[in-house]
Amino acid sequence: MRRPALAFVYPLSALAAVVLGVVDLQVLLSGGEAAIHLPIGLPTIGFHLRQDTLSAFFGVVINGGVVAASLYGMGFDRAKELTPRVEPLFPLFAAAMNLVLIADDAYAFLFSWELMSLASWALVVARHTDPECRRAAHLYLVMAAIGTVALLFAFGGLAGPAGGYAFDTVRAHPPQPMVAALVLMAALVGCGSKGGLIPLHAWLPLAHPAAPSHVSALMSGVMTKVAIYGFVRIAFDLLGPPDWWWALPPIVLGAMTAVLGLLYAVLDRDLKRVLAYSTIENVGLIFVALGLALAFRANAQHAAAAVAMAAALLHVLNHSWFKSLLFLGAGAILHATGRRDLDGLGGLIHRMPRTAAFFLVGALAISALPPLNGFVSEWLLFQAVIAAPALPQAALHFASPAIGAMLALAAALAAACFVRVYGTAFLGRPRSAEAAGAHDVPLVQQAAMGGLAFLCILGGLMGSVLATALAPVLDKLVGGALPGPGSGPTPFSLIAFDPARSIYDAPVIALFVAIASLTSLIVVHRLSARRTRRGPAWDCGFPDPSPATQYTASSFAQPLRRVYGAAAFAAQETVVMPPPGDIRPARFSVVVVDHLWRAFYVAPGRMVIGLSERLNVLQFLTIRRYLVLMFVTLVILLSIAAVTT
Amino acid sequence: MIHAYQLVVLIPYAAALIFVAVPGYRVGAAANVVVSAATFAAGLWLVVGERSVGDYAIVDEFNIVFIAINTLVGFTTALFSASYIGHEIETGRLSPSFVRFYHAMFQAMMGSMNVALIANNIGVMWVGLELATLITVVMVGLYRTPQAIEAAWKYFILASVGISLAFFGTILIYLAGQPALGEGVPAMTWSLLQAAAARMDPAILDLAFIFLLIGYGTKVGLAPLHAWLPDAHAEGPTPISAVLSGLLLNVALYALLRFKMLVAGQPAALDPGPVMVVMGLVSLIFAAFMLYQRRDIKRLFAYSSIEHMGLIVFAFGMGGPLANFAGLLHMAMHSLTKSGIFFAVGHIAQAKGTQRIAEIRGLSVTHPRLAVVFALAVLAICGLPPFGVFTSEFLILTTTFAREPWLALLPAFGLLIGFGALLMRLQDTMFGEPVGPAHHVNASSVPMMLHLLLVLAAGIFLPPVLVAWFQRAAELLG
Amino acid sequence: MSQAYEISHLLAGVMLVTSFALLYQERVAAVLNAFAAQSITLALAVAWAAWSDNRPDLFITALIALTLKGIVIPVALHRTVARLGIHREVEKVVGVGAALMVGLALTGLAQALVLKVATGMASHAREDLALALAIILLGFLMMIVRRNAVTQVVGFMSMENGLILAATGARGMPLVVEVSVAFSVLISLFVFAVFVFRIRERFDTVDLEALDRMRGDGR
Amino acid sequence: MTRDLVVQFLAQGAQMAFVLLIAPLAVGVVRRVKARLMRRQGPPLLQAYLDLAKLLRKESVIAESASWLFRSAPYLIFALTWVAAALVPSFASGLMFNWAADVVALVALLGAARALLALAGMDVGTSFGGIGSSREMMIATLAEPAMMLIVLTLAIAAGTTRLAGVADFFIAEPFGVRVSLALSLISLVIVALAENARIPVDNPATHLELTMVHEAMVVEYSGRHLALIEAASHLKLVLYLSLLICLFAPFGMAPATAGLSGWAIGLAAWIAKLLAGAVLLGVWEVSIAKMRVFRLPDFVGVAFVFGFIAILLAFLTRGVFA
Repeated sequence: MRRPALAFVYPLSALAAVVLGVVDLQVLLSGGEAAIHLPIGLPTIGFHLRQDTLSAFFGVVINGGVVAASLYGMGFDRAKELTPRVEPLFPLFAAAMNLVLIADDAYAFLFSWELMSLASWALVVARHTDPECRRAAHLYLVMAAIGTVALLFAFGGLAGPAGGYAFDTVRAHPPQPMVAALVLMAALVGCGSKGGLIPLHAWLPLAHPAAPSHVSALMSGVMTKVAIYGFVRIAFDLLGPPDWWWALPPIVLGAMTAVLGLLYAVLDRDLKRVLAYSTIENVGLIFVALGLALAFRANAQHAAAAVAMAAALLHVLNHSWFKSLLFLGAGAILHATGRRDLDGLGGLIHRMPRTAAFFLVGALAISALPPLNGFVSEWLLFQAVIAAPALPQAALHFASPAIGAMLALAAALAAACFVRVYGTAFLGRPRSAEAAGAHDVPLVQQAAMGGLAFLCILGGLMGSVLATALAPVLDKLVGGALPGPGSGPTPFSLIAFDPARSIYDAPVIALFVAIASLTSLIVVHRLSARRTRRGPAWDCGFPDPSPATQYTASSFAQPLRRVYGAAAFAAQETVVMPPPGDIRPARFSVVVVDHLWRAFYVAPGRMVIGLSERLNVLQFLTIRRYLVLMFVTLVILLSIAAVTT
Repeated sequence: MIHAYQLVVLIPYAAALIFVAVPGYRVGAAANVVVSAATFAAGLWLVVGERSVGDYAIVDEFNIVFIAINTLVGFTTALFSASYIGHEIETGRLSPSFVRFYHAMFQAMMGSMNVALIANNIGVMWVGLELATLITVVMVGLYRTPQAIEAAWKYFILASVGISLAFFGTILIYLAGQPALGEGVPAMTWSLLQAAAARMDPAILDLAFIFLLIGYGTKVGLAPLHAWLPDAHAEGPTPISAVLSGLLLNVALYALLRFKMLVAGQPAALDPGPVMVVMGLVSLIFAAFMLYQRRDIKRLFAYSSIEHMGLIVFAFGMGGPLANFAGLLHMAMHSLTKSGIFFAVGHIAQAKGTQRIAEIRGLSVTHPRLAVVFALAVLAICGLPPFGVFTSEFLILTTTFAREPWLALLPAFGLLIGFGALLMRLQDTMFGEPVGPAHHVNASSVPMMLHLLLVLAAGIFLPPVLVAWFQRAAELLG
Repeated sequence: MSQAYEISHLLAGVMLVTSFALLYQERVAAVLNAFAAQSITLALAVAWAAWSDNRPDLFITALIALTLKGIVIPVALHRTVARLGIHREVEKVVGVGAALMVGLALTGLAQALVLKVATGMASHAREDLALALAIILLGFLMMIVRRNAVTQVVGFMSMENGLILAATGARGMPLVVEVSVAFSVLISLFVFAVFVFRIRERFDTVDLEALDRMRGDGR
Repeated sequence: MTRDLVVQFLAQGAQMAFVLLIAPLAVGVVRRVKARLMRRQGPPLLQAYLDLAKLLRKESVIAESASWLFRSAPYLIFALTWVAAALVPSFASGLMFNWAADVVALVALLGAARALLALAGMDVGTSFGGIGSSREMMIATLAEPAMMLIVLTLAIAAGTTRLAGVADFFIAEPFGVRVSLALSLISLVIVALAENARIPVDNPATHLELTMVHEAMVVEYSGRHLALIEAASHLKLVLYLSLLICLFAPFGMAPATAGLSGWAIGLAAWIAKLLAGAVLLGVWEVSIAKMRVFRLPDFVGVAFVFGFIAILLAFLTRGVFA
């Protein structure tokens, strides 16, 4: 019994998202503002909603993701999937995200923020029979609550004792430095926990994969952007002129998150969890960019601040595109093979050609390789880091090389991670029967992925056009702007400071690569014999090379684990050899210790349960002992009264 | 000319006398609902009507908030108890003889609570509150199971000690008021006492407030004095748990706040704020930790009541117009949501035949409609939007952070710990493969839905009339 | 007139002494006798206050105190102890010496608290209040330092005696009589419950087949 | 104006042609030097050209499980490397193409080529491809941070990341011995060795499963595809050599505005320096043995450490600190 009434949910939400996206785009390009004041919400203050360029930009990002996810949702086979528990919540989740963007007072912001968490929790727990999903959902909503409490403190600090919650009253009188510092830390915890900053990240790789694929695409690709919007709104808009040291926590935490996120991703064998970890990495990169923008703005270096902020915003846009694409791809694989573990896939490129092609575009884009869109924001980020040594403060000054090195390491690890994912999932020979029997997903789901892939390519080539489109937002946030398209040799060259200093001309590079490969193709075909023959691959002469001889995901990660695992996760490999003459096979085992999970999640959890066990004794006391409690309280209060004059 | 406040008291007491004579359960239940509806109507008339201060009765901005909540929740509880007790009799857990005086006691309890709220005389208020308490002691023992009797016995002893301490506090207030207001009734009248607060002796006021805090604090269920509350909720019939959590705790809090106003009137006396803040925080954090070990679903929500009363006392302890307003709002939201939860829990216990959380699984599969209402109510009590509890917790935490940034960490910590436990239990009961029996229950969803809708409405839109009324009450609190 | 205060002050002092006597006793019967003495002294104090302030209604309270708590309840408890075979000596949580020390501390605390009252109350009223407060605290202490049920009921009743003393000290306070009647009903409920549920040993269990096992929220 | 544009275009075309033509020669010189130092006759200098010609004529055998990626990768890898090589100023700085990308984009282009090669290696579905790809990506994670530090040092010194800009700066700057640049030179040499899979990191001549990295990925290629892959790796070697020349030994390189004569001198100087570099590489490869794979972090770590010290020194000397 599938209620037909819900069948229209995905098309309608796709349509609504398109309309909203267009409105946002129009507001972004025209730089206009629209504000409404509704009488609902907090009694004296009401519910303020405002659409300015910043929320318009994020609106475009979010509604783009919602369109793709809805398109993908339409492809679901409504008989099999869990439609009654997912479909009513999907539009609520998308609406809550849009509401967060246009909220213009603390109550409206947190109201829609928490609604967003609630809706996504319900979606994560849709597959409630799986205990893993339930545990992930529980950790997710508890972490979301911690984030909300942190944001409550942030807005409490901004609003002051008088309770001026509307954003324009907050902008009218920014808090004193001490309170501003507390507010920034609270905002970092609140938005960082939703985005997945270390050490508040552990819920993300559990919750995102547990949700249905198009929902995890929304959560990873889009919800983390709402978290970043929250931080940008508080740090750049509401808090007033920044101090230089505000930049340190986002930069340090962001860089660590980027590197550690990828180390987790490289060592993980579950496809969707790898994508969730790489979301953490990209959020880390964005926070580094935001930190640099804060530092440059504090030192009034507006050009550099504009470059850093452009890097952050463009990476928000690019990440929402290629991460949604990759998650939809993962959903397609899950749909086709029913398996999520990389070691069980392989050879899907032959069986799912179109999904493989789109996934390849996504994988190359996320590894920040030219000419795709991931490289545009990565290039801007590197330019910002290269400009960092010009900062006067010693801490930032000496941090810039370390940050530069960590970002480069993150870029290389991302490439390694996604070569591993694509190699084990799509290339080589199928490692399981399900992988061998896979078939491609329905057309509309391919269209969703295709659209996103096209956007990734377009974003890569038209990087400079997107950068100039950001001008109104950049001017509002950091007061600077990127040099316009006219100043470069060609209209599409992306320039950081000025053409002589640094330039990246995506279309010209792409054009030359295309010309070069075409000429080589023609020349080679003219000169060479065009005969090709299919033959068995050389596998050291084994009679029937079974798929098991291929490199699996964990074996691909072995060198990286050996180099980085020892430091980050105290990884040890132990090989147990049987005594000589014993025919039992040798045992190879790897122990990877996740320090962060143990320190920040297992330890507090055990402490709370331990304390509650000790306190539980108070439930089983005798009545006399309860009277003793009452008596002691009475005597304590009486002695306090007696002592104080 | 009959005044509204007289009606609010006379209707329940008269009904109580009549119900003693009514043997049948069916007729009693229906009559109970009608009488409660009448009391609710009288309550509304009181709220709308003009304020008045008589010798023995007072109607001001502050206490009509409580009367409105009491009469409303009383009415919905009567509705719920009609179907609940009916089902209990059918399944044989309650024999008609046990339930003989149930409705009489129900109305007597409602009447005494209204007396306590209306009384302008601190002695009459004490009598009203203690009468209501003793009636609930008897109702907790209704099931006559060993645990129920043990719970009632514990409740009886702790309440008696609380009663005597509160009475001593009342005597002290009389002694403090005597030099300014002369002997006899005037020295026990709220309005006069409040006016003469500045002329009272600070030392006696401090001593009195301590005894009153311990005496009435036991009824509010603050941490060291809470021992009776979990067992009374768990072993008593669910309508009584709803009444306990929804109403009786509030009436005791009303008494405490009246005396706080009185003591606050005398600047030389010890400021009651910090004491209430400390006891509120202790209750909040202690109850939050205790939630993790609970195996019985009603005991779980009893501890959640202690947690929320702790938060409310914390809010009133902080003082100031915004915090007081938030405290009043939270109290209203808590009593509506918690009684709604107990209605749902009652039906769940009947549907699954047990109150042990371990044996309640997969409600969303077996009873979808009941499960959704229960889940929404629990998410509301956890302080998630779009419900009213989120609004009040939002106000409490932001104002506390604005005034004392480091202090705000403690209530937030307590709420988060509590949230973790409640969510864990909610997921245990709602999801997973269904376990054990799944009897059909003709759940009377009207009370549950009504409460949920009211809380939802408060979360989204607080009518200005209500806001102005709460703000005037908040000013009175100082 | 001061002579009238002297006597009421004397009677209150005697009651305080009986409170200490309650803590001192080793055997349950002796505890009951001490309590009977306290109740009778209370009756005298209330009667004296009624006579000296010519408040006739207080005579009812005095009468109740004398008959119910002075005679009926102690005798009933004596018979319960005998019939139910409750063992003779008092089970102590805290030794007699320690209990008396704490009692003294509490009395000191009561004095300190009440003496801080500067204005408003006449000096003699302050002393009466201090004594009443001490008796209440000692009654409460009696409830928590002795294990067996009968002594705890006695503790509660002696606390209630302190209350009535304080109430009579508050000149012209209405409701005193009604409250003393309510309290006596409460106490008889206590004693009645001890009879019906045959609480022999622990105050905590309603002794129906040793209820301890069936705690509600079992471990 | 158009005549100047045509000349620019021709110069850029010439530069790309020269780079392509001289690459096999450089590799031939390296092999020849190694052989002679090992007292062997060694292959003729033009052997690399002959190999490429032979491979073009031979039949291309493709594994059964290989997909379109395997067949299209060589063309893309060759094109990416060729464009990257065109970006590096060889005989003249400031050629037309140099306005298209800076050194960060250059590194990324090489990264793209590497990723495609690794994917092609995995596509075949044998353990060789897996060994090669996983080790190649691991080496890349070691080399990229060091490369970033070199770029950062140059940016601090020259104030730009465009290679032509850096070259112009070093041509104009009186060639003082600056310790920070010396350290980044050593660092760049080590990174070049790692990237081109030369001796200490990987043995280009070996086919032993356990040790080969680059060869393992291309073990399945044959015929014209192998020719393209070989050409790409030769190009990459020339790219790194001319990068070293342009950054650290730019004397003789013609400035942007120089006429034909300037370019001729530049070309001669560039070829001479290139061959000298090849000889030095040959000598280096004979004098050191290949390291075990998991000793590489320490070896490439040296490049990272030198890079970091270079930056710290750059801060001091440039007084950016003030």
